[in-house]
Amino acid sequence: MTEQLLSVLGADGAVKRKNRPSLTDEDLLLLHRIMVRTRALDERAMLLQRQGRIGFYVPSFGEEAAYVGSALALDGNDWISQSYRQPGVALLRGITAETMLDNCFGNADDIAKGRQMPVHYSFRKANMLSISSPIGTQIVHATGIAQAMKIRGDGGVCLTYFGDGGTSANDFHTGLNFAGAWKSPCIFACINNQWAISCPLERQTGSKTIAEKSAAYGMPGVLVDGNDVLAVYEATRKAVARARDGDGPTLLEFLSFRMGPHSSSDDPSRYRPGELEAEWKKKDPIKRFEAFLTKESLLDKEQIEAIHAEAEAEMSEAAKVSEKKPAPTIDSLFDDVYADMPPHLADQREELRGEGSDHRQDADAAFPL
Amino acid sequence: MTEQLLSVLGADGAVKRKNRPSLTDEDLLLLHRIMVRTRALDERAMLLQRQGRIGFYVPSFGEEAAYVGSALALDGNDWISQSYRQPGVALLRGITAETMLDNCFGNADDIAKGRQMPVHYSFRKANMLSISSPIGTQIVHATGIAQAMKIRGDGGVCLTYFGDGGTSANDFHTGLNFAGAWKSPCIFACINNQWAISCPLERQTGSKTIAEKSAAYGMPGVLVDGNDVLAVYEATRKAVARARDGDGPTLLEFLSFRMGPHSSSDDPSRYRPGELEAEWKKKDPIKRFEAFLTKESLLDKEQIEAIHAEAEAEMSEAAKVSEKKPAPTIDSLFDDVYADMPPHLADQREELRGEGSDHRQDADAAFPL
Amino acid sequence: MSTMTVLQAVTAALEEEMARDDDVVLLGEDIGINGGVFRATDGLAKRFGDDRVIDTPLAESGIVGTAVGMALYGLRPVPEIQFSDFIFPAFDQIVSEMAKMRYRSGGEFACPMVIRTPYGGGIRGGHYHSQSPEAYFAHTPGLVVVVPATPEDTKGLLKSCIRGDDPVIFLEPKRIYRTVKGEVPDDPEFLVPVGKARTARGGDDVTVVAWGAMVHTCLEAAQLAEKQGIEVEVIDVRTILPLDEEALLSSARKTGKVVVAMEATRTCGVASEVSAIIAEKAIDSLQAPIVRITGYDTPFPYTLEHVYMPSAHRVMAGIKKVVEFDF
Amino acid sequence: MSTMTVLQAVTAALEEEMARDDDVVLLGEDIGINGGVFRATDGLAKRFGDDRVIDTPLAESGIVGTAVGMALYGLRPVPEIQFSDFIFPAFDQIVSEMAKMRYRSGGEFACPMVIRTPYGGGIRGGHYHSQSPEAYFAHTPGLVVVVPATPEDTKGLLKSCIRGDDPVIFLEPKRIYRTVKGEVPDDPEFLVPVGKARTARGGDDVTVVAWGAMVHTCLEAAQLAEKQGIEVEVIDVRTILPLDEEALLSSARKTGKVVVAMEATRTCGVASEVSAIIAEKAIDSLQAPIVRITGYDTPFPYTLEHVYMPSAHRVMAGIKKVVEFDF
Ligand SMILES: Cc1ncc(C[n+]2csc(CCOP(=O)(O)OP(=O)(O)O)c2C)c(N)n1
Ligand SMILES: Cc1ncc(C[n+]2csc(CCOP(=O)(O)OP(=O)(O)O)c2C)c(N)n1
Ligand SMILES: [Mg+2]
Ligand SMILES: [Mg+2]
Repeated sequence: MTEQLLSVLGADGAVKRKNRPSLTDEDLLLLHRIMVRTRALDERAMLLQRQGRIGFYVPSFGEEAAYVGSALALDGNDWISQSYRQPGVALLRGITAETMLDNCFGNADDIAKGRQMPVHYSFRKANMLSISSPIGTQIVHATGIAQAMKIRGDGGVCLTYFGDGGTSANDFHTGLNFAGAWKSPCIFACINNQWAISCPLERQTGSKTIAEKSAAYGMPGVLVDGNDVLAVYEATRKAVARARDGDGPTLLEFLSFRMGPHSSSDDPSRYRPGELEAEWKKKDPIKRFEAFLTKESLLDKEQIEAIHAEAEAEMSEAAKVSEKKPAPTIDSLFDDVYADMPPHLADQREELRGEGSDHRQDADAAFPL
Repeated sequence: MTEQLLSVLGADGAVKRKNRPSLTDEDLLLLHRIMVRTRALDERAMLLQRQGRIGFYVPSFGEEAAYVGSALALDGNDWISQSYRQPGVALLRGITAETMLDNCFGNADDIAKGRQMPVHYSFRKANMLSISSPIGTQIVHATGIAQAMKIRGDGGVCLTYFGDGGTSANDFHTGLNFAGAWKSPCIFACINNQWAISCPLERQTGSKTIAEKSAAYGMPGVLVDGNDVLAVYEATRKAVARARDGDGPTLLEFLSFRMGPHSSSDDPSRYRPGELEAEWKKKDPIKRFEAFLTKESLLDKEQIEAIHAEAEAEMSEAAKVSEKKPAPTIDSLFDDVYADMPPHLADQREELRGEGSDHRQDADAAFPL
Repeated sequence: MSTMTVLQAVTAALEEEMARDDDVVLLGEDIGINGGVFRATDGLAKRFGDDRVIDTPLAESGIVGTAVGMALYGLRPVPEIQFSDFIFPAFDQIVSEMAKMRYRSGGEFACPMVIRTPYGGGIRGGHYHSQSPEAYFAHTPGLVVVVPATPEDTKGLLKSCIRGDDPVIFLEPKRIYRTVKGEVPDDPEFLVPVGKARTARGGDDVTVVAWGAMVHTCLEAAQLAEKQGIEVEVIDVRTILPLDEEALLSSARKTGKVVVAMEATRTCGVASEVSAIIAEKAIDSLQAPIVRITGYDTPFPYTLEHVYMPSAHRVMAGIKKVVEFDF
Repeated sequence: MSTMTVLQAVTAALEEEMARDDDVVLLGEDIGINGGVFRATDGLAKRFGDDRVIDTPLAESGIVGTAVGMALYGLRPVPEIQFSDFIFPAFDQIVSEMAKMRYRSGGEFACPMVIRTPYGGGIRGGHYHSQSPEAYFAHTPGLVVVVPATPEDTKGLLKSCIRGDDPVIFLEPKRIYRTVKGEVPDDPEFLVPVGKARTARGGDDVTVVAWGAMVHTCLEAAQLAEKQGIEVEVIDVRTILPLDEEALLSSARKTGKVVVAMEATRTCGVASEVSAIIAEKAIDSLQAPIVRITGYDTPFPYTLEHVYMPSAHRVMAGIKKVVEFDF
């Protein structure tokens, strides 16, 4: 376990240490473009929510480096079990913004058929699990997936994302404990954005870091600068290699900061000082990586601006397309409860069909979380 | 966290280290007598079970030093939240063997009114919680009790016992995590007897010791020789002092060995080598403490034999008395579900009263666990 | 008397009981400085301090489990579960420990505590912020399960529960948190008794049984029925466990026609229990099937929430069914 | 055909399905070298290896949660919960994840898995080794809940469940693990369909509905009734969710008199659901109240177990009640 913060990029974008990851220029530019597109998606979706066009949203401002950098260290065959705050992982795995916004609009094209709140994606073809709201449940699924890969001898690994608050959940404990006992090829990636809604880390746990919790499970724990996309990539790459080599799981802590509200329903000014936000704004992981890319002459200012503009245009266009799609059919309410529809559900569908169309629409608009 | 095994008594009863605890001769003799009485109780109860006179029993052979030594380090006002395998704690707190056996017989004098299986005691007057079967639930209660003591400013502490298997339970994680975050005056005492029924420690968790799990919660962890009653006492005394001083919780690991079966239903020869049992028999904590007491001239051989004989007589007598008592009344089935009996339960009691006395008695005798 | 919302009634009840009894403590996620995600505890941390309005780590089993410990020691904890959908990690502590403590200890120990939690649909919360889990608790002896439908009952029932000696699941219908207002007595000794149903509206033709937000939907349906000359009696159950069987049976005996309405999923829901009680004890008075108007036996949806949740229109269809029934 | 006990039928089903399909894996506490505390997995670790018969750490939420992950990836896990009383730490994983996975992912992901767990009373297990929690699961859309009553059904249903694509709670009545023996087909393709009730005994006067060990108690009661000239039809429900409504309704329509018997606590139990279905869909055929003979609404006791559990005598009292009833 390293108590020291692992970091590669300086605040000014200079590479501090010699062990700069061996990423191709292509990969470096990919990392950048995904981070920028995610930021643009989050901004667009928050706008849609403010305008009342979607019901709810969870932005990930400031955490882009932590999840994009780590996801790049995986193979396409590896599986990902995530929480609601890593939208860029899907973009990296080739999911379009339109598909993601179909979920936020809950329209007929939504893979989840409009059954879950916005940002609760499911991307089977990208080996990304269905996201759910209860905190932490996905952590123990990851252990099961990793162990299944090991049983089958597939050579894959599973990476799971969760927050600092998530480390208090029962499933954090069982997920890591089972993986430690079984030596499952699993990577536990905690994005420590220092807040669980209004609860700061020091009220969440008595330990100073999340990384040191790994000692309880006999696995290494690594504390990584989560706003440093190169450090994140490098630490994850090592953990993945370790898992693939049969040496078992690793706990990674990506120390970052939630620059925005917890969700579109949250007001951080109730519980944390504005100065803190100002301070962390200076550490914006995208800006920091752009300083590096500029220093390395991989991009210049105009190119960067063009990438941002293109991303914004992409998201605006995707939203327009997605918004126009119809809602799921009423009949679809009864599908997918079981593999085959049992008689009582067929009866209830008949009951509903017989009812006519006078369905109440008086839902209280103000969702509190 | 100490990875080294804390121990005071040598295998031959010699005191290895200068920091022998400052216990009076009276206390040393008390420790011994309680350990011997507990052993006698366990032996008597196992006999009763083999003879079909009680339905089930959980012996604690070999673990006497771990719970008696630690319980002595508490004040009477301190609370204890325990599992099913620390019978000597009640004896130390003045509960009679007869009262305990009333529970095992499930008779009308049983404090729990014959509602729970044997060894699921409840001793309010001794500040000892009602024991339940689900593993680990008592751990988080201890945190709540300790925190309540802190809120009220009562100066008390709460100590909770659980097994090595219990550290995998959800409530271990939340109990320690809440106590770490709150700095509750709580002592978490794991009796690591190295087995959870058939599961050895190395399949239970990836960590080498239980004590090192304390790192996850920002509290100290101490690995103690659990067959050394003086080391156990001393380590607990320090943890209690720390908690009382407002410095928060401690995780204690008492390394011991379950010399007998998991319960009267268990057959250890299915899953562990007899040699291991033979090896640990040599480390019997009572014999080891008796070697010390003899060396210190506190007891001689005849006195020790007399104490054992007296304890055996006590248990045999208590069993005779307890066995003669009648079963709880049928009406008592409906009491204590609520503070006041609601109408539907009064109705159900009437229903039962109206039924006559033909109650089936065909329960399958062989309880598997 | 003051006019207040259901949510304000919750806050008022908590504040009064905390002022009355130092042993009353609150604990939960985000309930301190943030005042709870619905603001039910707004201002209470400031007034009573961090020691009595305790922000917890993110673990419902820890919230309930430590509250059980506090109750065993003598405090009167009122834990909040942020959404009732997130109560399941605490299910073992609730079912195995809190509910059974008094019984299994022969009455030596008890858990006087009230788990408050917002429940039900109608706020576009989708799958995991909308469920109605009352049946799980109603099947658990030792628990008291309470659901208020008005600001007055909210305050009076919550206060009674906090003062009571049994563990309570207090389900707050979040759909009406801010939308239903009413007069509430200011008297700090105003209490509403647990275990007693309320006749929300009298009528001789059909009995409609409901609780929580659904009471308002049923009152709406009763108005639709009135226009067709059908006089509906609406029974607001208020306490789901133990049920006020007398109130249910006497209304059923009077009208002979019963509809039970709830948001929850149908199979093994509380509506089935109400139906079974009447089918066992008042069948000779019945002139029609006992009709259940409920959420469907699917998980709770997001986009189609308005289709899933029983509307006044659907309750009215049930009323018609029992009225028009001919043996 | 072989004669075997219920317990042997469990082991046979597991062994056959593991031999047939490499993706079937078992996991749970003490199921490996120890063969499970009831010996249901005896010999399987030896035959199939540690990789497929996995001893787990002591955490039911971990057992179910990792099994969910394995199922998502493509295995067919069959986790064992040592006693159904200890399933509650896994309740969140069952209710929030396993049951809802297919629905919430729009059908992209599913959890084909079978949680096996011994349940019910009759072995002097007291408070925490005797409960009948089926109603909690029956109220959860997405789950299949199965309870066999004979060795033949045990084998045939368990095999069907393992081959099926839905998550199953498979409750094994431990009271009859060793006490009930019967003929079981040896054909490895012998399956019993899920979702279909069984007429355990035909009769025209009274319908008695039961499942699991209680079926045998009801058959005993039917014999008592026969001596008094009452012909009882015993319906063995077999699948509790989804219920075979057709079978229940057609028997109820035939006899007009229904008793539902179960070990579980009464309020909001599955007996109430059976009653509610009949009261909603077949009331015009009823000639008597629907009587529930159940465990009382108290936690499960130890010394008074024989009083708590419904006996043939109590079921007979219920039969008499419906037979003697006069509108
Ligand atoms: C079991 C459960 N309890 C409570 C909530 C409500 N809730 C949603 S997000 C959240 C905070 C999560 O914090 P963290 O794990 O740090 O993730 P972050 O939101 O910071 O990414 C809470 C309490 C929930 N979703 N699930
Ligand atoms: C939640 C739960 N799961 C399973 C069991 C069954 N069980 C009883 S004791 C036991 C092993 C406990 O081992 P440990 O915690 O080491 O305590 P020990 O018995 O060794 O004292 C198990 C699995 C249980 N009682 N509760
Ligand atoms: Mg966070
Ligand atoms: Mg142990």
